Amino acid sequence: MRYHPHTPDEIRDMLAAAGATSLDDLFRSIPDALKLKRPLDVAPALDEISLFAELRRIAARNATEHPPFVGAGAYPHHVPPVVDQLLLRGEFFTAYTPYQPEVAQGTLQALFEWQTFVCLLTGMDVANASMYDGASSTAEAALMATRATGRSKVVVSAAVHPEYRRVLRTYLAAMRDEVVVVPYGADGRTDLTALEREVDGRTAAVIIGYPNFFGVVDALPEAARIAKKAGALSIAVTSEAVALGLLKGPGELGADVATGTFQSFGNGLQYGGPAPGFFAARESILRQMPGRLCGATRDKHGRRGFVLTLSTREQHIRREKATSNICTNAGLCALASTIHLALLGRNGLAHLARLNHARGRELRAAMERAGFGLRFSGPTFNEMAFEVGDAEAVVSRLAQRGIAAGAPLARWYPDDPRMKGALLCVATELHTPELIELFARSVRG
Amino acid sequence: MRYHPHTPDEIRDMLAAAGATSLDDLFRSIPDALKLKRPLDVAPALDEISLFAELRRIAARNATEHPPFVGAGAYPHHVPPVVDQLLLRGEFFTAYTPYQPEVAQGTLQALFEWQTFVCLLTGMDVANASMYDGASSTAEAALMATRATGRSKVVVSAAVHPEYRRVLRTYLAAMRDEVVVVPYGADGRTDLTALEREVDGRTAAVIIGYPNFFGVVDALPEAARIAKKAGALSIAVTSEAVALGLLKGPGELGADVATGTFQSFGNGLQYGGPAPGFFAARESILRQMPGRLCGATRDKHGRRGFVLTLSTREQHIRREKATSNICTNAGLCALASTIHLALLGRNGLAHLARLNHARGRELRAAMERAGFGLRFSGPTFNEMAFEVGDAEAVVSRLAQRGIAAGAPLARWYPDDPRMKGALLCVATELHTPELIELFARSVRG
Amino acid sequence: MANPTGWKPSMEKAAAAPAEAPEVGAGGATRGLAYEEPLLFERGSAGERMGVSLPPVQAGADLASDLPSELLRGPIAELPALFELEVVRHFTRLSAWNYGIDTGFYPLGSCTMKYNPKSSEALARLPGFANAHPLLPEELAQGSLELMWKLERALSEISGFAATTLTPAAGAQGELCGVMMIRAYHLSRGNARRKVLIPDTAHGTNPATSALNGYEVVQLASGPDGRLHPEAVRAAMDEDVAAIMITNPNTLGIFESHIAEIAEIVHAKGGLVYGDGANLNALLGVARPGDMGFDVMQFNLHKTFATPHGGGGPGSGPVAVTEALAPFLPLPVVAREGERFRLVQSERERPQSIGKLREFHGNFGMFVRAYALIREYGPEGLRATGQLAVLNANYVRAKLKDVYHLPFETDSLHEVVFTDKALKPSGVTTMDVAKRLIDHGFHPPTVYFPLVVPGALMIEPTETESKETIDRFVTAMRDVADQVKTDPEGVKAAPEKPVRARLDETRAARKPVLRWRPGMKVD
Amino acid sequence: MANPTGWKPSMEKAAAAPAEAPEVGAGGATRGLAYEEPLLFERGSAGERMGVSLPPVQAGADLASDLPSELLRGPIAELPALFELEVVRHFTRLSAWNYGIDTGFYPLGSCTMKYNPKSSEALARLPGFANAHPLLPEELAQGSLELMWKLERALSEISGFAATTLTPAAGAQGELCGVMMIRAYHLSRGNARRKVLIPDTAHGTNPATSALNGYEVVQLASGPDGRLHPEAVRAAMDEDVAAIMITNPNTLGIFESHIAEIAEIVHAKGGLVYGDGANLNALLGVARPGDMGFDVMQFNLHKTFATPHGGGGPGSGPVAVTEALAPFLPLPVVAREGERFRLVQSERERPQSIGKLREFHGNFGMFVRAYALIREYGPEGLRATGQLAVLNANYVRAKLKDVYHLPFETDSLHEVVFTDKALKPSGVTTMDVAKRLIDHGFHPPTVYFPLVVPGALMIEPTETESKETIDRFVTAMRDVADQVKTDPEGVKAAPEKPVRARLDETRAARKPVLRWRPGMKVD
Ligand SMILES: Cc1ncc(COP(=O)(O)O)c(C=O)c1O
Ligand SMILES: Cc1ncc(COP(=O)(O)O)c(C=O)c1O
Repeated sequence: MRYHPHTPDEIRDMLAAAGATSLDDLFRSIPDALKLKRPLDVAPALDEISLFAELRRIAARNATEHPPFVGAGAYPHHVPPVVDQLLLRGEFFTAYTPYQPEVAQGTLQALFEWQTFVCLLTGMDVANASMYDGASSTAEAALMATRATGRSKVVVSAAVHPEYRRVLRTYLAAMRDEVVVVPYGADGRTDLTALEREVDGRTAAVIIGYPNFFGVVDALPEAARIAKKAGALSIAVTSEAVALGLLKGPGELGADVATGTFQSFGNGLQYGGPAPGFFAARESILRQMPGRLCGATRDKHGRRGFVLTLSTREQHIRREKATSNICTNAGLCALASTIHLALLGRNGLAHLARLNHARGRELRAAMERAGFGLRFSGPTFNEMAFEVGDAEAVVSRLAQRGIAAGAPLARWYPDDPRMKGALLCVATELHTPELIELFARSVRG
Repeated sequence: MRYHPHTPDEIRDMLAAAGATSLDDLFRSIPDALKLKRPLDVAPALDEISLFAELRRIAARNATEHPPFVGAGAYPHHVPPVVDQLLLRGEFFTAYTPYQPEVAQGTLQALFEWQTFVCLLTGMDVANASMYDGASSTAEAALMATRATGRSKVVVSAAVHPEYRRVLRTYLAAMRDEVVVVPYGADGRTDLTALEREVDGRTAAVIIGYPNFFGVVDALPEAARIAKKAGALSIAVTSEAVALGLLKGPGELGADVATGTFQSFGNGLQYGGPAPGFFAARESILRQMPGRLCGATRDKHGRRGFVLTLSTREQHIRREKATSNICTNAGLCALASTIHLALLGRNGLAHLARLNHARGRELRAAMERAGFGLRFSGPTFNEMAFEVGDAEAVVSRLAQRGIAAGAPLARWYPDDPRMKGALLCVATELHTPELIELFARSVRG
Repeated sequence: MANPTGWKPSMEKAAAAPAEAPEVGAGGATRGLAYEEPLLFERGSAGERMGVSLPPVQAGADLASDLPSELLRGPIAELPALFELEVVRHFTRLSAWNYGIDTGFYPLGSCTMKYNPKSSEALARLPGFANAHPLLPEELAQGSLELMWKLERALSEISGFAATTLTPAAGAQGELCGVMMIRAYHLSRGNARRKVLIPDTAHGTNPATSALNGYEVVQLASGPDGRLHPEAVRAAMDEDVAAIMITNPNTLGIFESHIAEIAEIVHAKGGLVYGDGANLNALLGVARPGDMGFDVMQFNLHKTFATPHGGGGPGSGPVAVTEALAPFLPLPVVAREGERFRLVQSERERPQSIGKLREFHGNFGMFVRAYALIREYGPEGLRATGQLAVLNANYVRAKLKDVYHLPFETDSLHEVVFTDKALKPSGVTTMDVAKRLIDHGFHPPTVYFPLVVPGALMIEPTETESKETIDRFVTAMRDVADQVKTDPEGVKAAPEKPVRARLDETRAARKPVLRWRPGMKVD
Repeated sequence: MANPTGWKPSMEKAAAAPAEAPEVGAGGATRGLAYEEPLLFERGSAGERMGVSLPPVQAGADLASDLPSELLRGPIAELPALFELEVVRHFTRLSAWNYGIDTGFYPLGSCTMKYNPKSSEALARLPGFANAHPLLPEELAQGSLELMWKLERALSEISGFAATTLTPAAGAQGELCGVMMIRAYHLSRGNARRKVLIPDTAHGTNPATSALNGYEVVQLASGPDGRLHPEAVRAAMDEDVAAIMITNPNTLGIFESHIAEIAEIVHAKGGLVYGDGANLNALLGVARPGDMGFDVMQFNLHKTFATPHGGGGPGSGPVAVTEALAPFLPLPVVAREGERFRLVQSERERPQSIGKLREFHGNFGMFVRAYALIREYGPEGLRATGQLAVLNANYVRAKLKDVYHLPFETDSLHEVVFTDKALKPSGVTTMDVAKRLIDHGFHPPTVYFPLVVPGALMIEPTETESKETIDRFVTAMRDVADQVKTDPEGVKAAPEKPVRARLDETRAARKPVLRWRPGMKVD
């Protein structure tokens, strides 16, 4: 066993030192009745060569030749190989939460850089060291809002990612907090009149997508104003963070909290996880924030260094009074994003965002040439819904060619007749103009 | 340009500091007539995404789905992923020859470990820090022998890898040294009577394969004895070093020099290179050896450390009187082998060698079941020649199925009628019994 | 380069100082070259520099035309402009300031810091896994689904439960999921109940999780043997108690041997028993929570099944349940139909489900690694894992109990907890011992947890550490204990070798500096 | 663990010493944790431990039966028995003792230590490239052949020659190949000739290569301007001279501006002009050896085209030639027939070929990386490479020439050579300066080469280094020069920061210990 160092002799010596007569004897504190009397019924051990053969077989059952034209919360982007080669450095890869800062300055400085990137892109004052994903981050933001405001009503736009809203409902269920959904208009943006109507003195938070689930750049400034007027917190949700290279940060537009995922930076699709959820907010909310925070300080020689700080908010100190129960977060994924963002930098991020926007426009043009119009009239970044007739049929037809066509919106909006033929598609730097043209034509069939 | 840091402003400032008016001005020492007046006629620049698309397209024109059944000097083996992940550590990967030992102890200790592995496997006293490959290492050994003995005749067995012999001829051509080839017998071993006849007082070296090109374990002890009797050096050549996990080291069998490649350890096939050539010899020949040597010493605090040593043999000091012109060697490939050998260790190497031998026997049994006998009667390790009728036809037929069937020996021995139907095939830990069975049946067709 | 990290260039002075070989610790720790490294934002140029190579943007892609100009932003001024090599050096140098499992022994109690196999990294990067979009049409994602289904089955068998969900992102979310299911279960029978019982040895996530579910936490005191006793439970148990959360073995590394009786007591009053599976490593192949009376349990896949979580994550916290709780499992659920697999996504098919916890299906990348490990180990390997983890802990215990105070004589399983009681006279604390271990070349154990043990030093070696390594660690622990006698100040001055000496945590909390800003100061 | 590395455990002593922040160099160098690490052979257990996972050997595979028992060996006793994590830690710790381009600035003159792109590593590992057997049937290896053919074409264009062979393993084998072709050329015209002319600035491989071909080496003195002058060549040139070997720019970083006239002189007497292309980086896209009168030239692909050669290799040394020499190219040669490619392997097709230099077709793994780089750069990128490499060298020169002695005022191209002449009074040598640079955080330049310059310090920054980095290096060089005045002993005591202080090279050579043996001693 290449992972088990113990030789029979060592086991004998160690047992003797421990005063045990056998390995089984070490478990004498377990009542015999509770012990397993048979080998586990799992598949027999595989050597490395057979293991690779078996997992290659399984992986080959996934079709991933072409970049998918579906985004809907997970975005196909190019990850420069340098990201992974740095990420795999054992000192980063096999360290855990930096409880001992003197031997974790690498992790800590990188987390401090992550927090800064999140703040700069979202236009917020503070950000934490990462969350599980965009959905749970958003749910935690809503919980935080109810704590901070002492109110229990959460108003969320129907144009916020439906799976995020499902998670929100799951998280809030126990607290008997009330979730109210406001509709979207023909432009795919949140219906502001409806929002205005719903937001009241009992409202803790207003949640809006930016860009929203339809890829539409929603009316964040207006929503934030409505929330502020009612003394509620406004929460902006972003799953395609590349958009923040072109669009102002939620903080600049009045939002109090920004949540979502940085999966688009340095983290592959991996069938949906892991990826780094982010959580950013205004300074005023700092002490209500969930999750870990990395802060700067000095060592005894006066040299700058970093530590985890303000942990009195956290479960390991505050227990049932903690701001959240989160412990392990998405550190390594956050590091991958940090490395990718460092490579992109000021110029690369702006370029990447412009490129994605341009590819979105090419997709739109190609689809229009193929006879498919937009489902919503609102402004979009790199993702948009098209009117394709029978969306599910299109998806199955393209699947036969190994292409992931898009997300049929009717799956999430079964009761909205407008969604019947709506197919949500994305185009990024991975979708060349040729590929986009080909795709549009195949949709026509 | 992600690899060029210079901004226009920096270029301006640096030019000013250097007292140049423009980038072109920096080249004023080049006569105008010698300058290139047009852009280079190479393909236009590609961004990383397009670059990957283009190289993927090219790589896809190679068929590498199945492990090849051809060895003949390059052996398909499993390289545990851990080897590559350690090899890629920048501190190893991007350091060069350890000219400054205080900042190269990592490289130096690893080289010292490599030299030790080579000595332990070959049974020799000393080994150098690596050579280009097995063929040039063997040629350098022959040159060394002529220097050491002051004789000019090199006797080589026809069962030594034919490409090695071609390289030997190329290297010796200039020195007007004489190369004499002695035949092999029906057992695939060197014809000892013929060898005895050829080796005389003018003979500098006797070169023999171990195992030889036919996969046959040749008569090394006898050949070494014949050489010694004539005062010549015996050189044993090994290209499938895994065999040394089961067969005694050439040094234990009387050879004076051992050369070949450790490609089988930690180095993939890569269409034939790079891979680490090795060069080992008896202590007495030390100062005649080509290539770099790493030795142990102490630092000023008495701590053990390592340095490059005995460099008075080398070209950068001795110039035209050097033992060789080699400078850059195969350091990184030697490190890969060192890591793989460390993982294998005493038990793993013995196991791997037994496994390869067993797979060879399975191949032989399967081929016999399919009606194909052995071309040679001599003992083999994991590679052997089969009598298949029209070898070239078999190769083309299996190529159509994307399988590399083996090496038709007639390509290298056109004048030996026995070779007409001989197909040289290998089986390693990568060739499962099922795959072997399938192969044998496809050969039958 | 400016001097943001606050070091004082002083080459002449120091060079003049007498050179001598640095001390070397029992773990081989010495000193060598390291590099000060500014923040990314303190680096780079003002110019066009860029560390990526991207396709050009087609000319005439005029943005204003279709995006509201008031929402557009230009390049973000505070972002650095770096080129690739600069970034490579930055992170290469930063990484050297870290200590990971690949660097050395990492006995961080309760965190099961075992070796993370490198093979798993190659496997998780197979294009079929790495590039699969979570919304791939099912016929194009059969590989992902097959792997998830098989992992679920394996985890159910290993834990002794009927079904498992892979969805939760980490142990704490697994707890959240489990308690939500408990709540849903009670609700389905008319009443969610009000309280959750939690022993004082429990990890902070247990009470925090209960609170998140609106439950009042009732803390139970462990007995003098470090175990939870039936009496304590009986006394606290009533019809208003939804569940008890038990970690077994508990955070003292002690097996809760009364678990069966405790489960009976709780079940008798209609309560459920939640198992915090963070310490499952101790039981692999030896005993199964599902056979002990637990109704639901979370795995910490990233610990027990060795998936990498550098810097604090990602984790993966699958939850296993009994038949009775299966209907409440979160979505999605992987269903098998012959050789085909599909994802059950909708409440219509699973009306009692607590719903969704993640935007997609869980941390699939971790599933690949955990499944690979289970396949390589097989039944014998899994059992050996539990046995050797427990052997290592007991060996450490035997070798140190004469110099460090052992608060509980009770048998240990996978980890052992000592305290600094014996050192108290010298004024040296657990924290000092931890820091001094760094100078010896070891990562410190978990300190000051569990809270019930004052000055706790919690040591979990895991099965992937050799006797030689543990012997060196033991030597270091004993050296430190000796030094406490001869030179307590030396111990309090530790660590001496890392790029940073002891850091001022109070200062960090007093004036929080949580992000870089132009001209950032730390004082 | 025993104490093979000779360090003295001394925790108490050192810990008691007053703690102070270590000096920090201009390159950010400070001190941090490092780890002593024994040799692999001094590690591991006596038992069955193994760091690999292999299929079992079918029972009943009775060896003796078909292998001569006198040739069989059992497990090799001196080999260590390690498990995977032990090996990972060993090499992770060893690597930390190294300095690479990824660590920092590496101005090792003549070695062109530029950034090795990480993308190239991913590309070289594409299964189609990595797993291709060199004897694959040609129809299964069209990808490899297409890439080789295209790289050959690109290299021929970049160097200005008619044809290129990719076969040679490194620069020195490229030289060997080139001189062999020269010899074959002369032989084909009846007489191999006896001598090769080589300027005194040449790299050692030039004379060594000539000798390997049986040529007598005639060394030519360079002029006071560091250039080879036509008169010197004219004086030495006769019908017995087979060739002249010229490095252009030469190892002083100076362009041999008389090259055209020199070529004429040599050609007039029937000789050929060999170009050592190790310094081609200076000329990329700006000038081409093929346009200057060279007949043959080797590339150092691993330098100019950034292929990794950690620890000393592998290299790749393609050779480009004029039409006249093309028939003599070594085998194999890649031939294109429409969209199909094939390998010409036999002398029957190329009767004048010098034959084979490698067992197979060259270092293909390096070809992939070099080709990728050429494709990413394109014409502009290649030209910028040459320009910026030269800009960086000239900037260093301008910033240091007032404190370090510049032996030649002549223009520099890609590298600049200083000497320690100005430091002589203090007794500080080039070697001391080099070692002191380590404490500042930089890899030393090439020292004591070229031999014509006493105490040479040869600095080649390459184009992948930024102005900030070079400015820090300049600061370090100037600091050292200052320290030489104030504290020469401090400079001679360097380096202080690495895991090892200055090593005793004489001891190593006097009593060579070149491998581990049980009980190995170093004294
Ligand atoms: C006993 C125990 N329970 C729960 C947890 C929480 O698990 P996670 O960090 O994966 O959320 C931990 C991890 O620290 C733990 O040690
Ligand atoms: C000028 C010069 N020529 C030739 C060589 C030899 O090249 P290689 O080391 O690749 O054999 C070198 C490399 O050090 C060199 O600098």
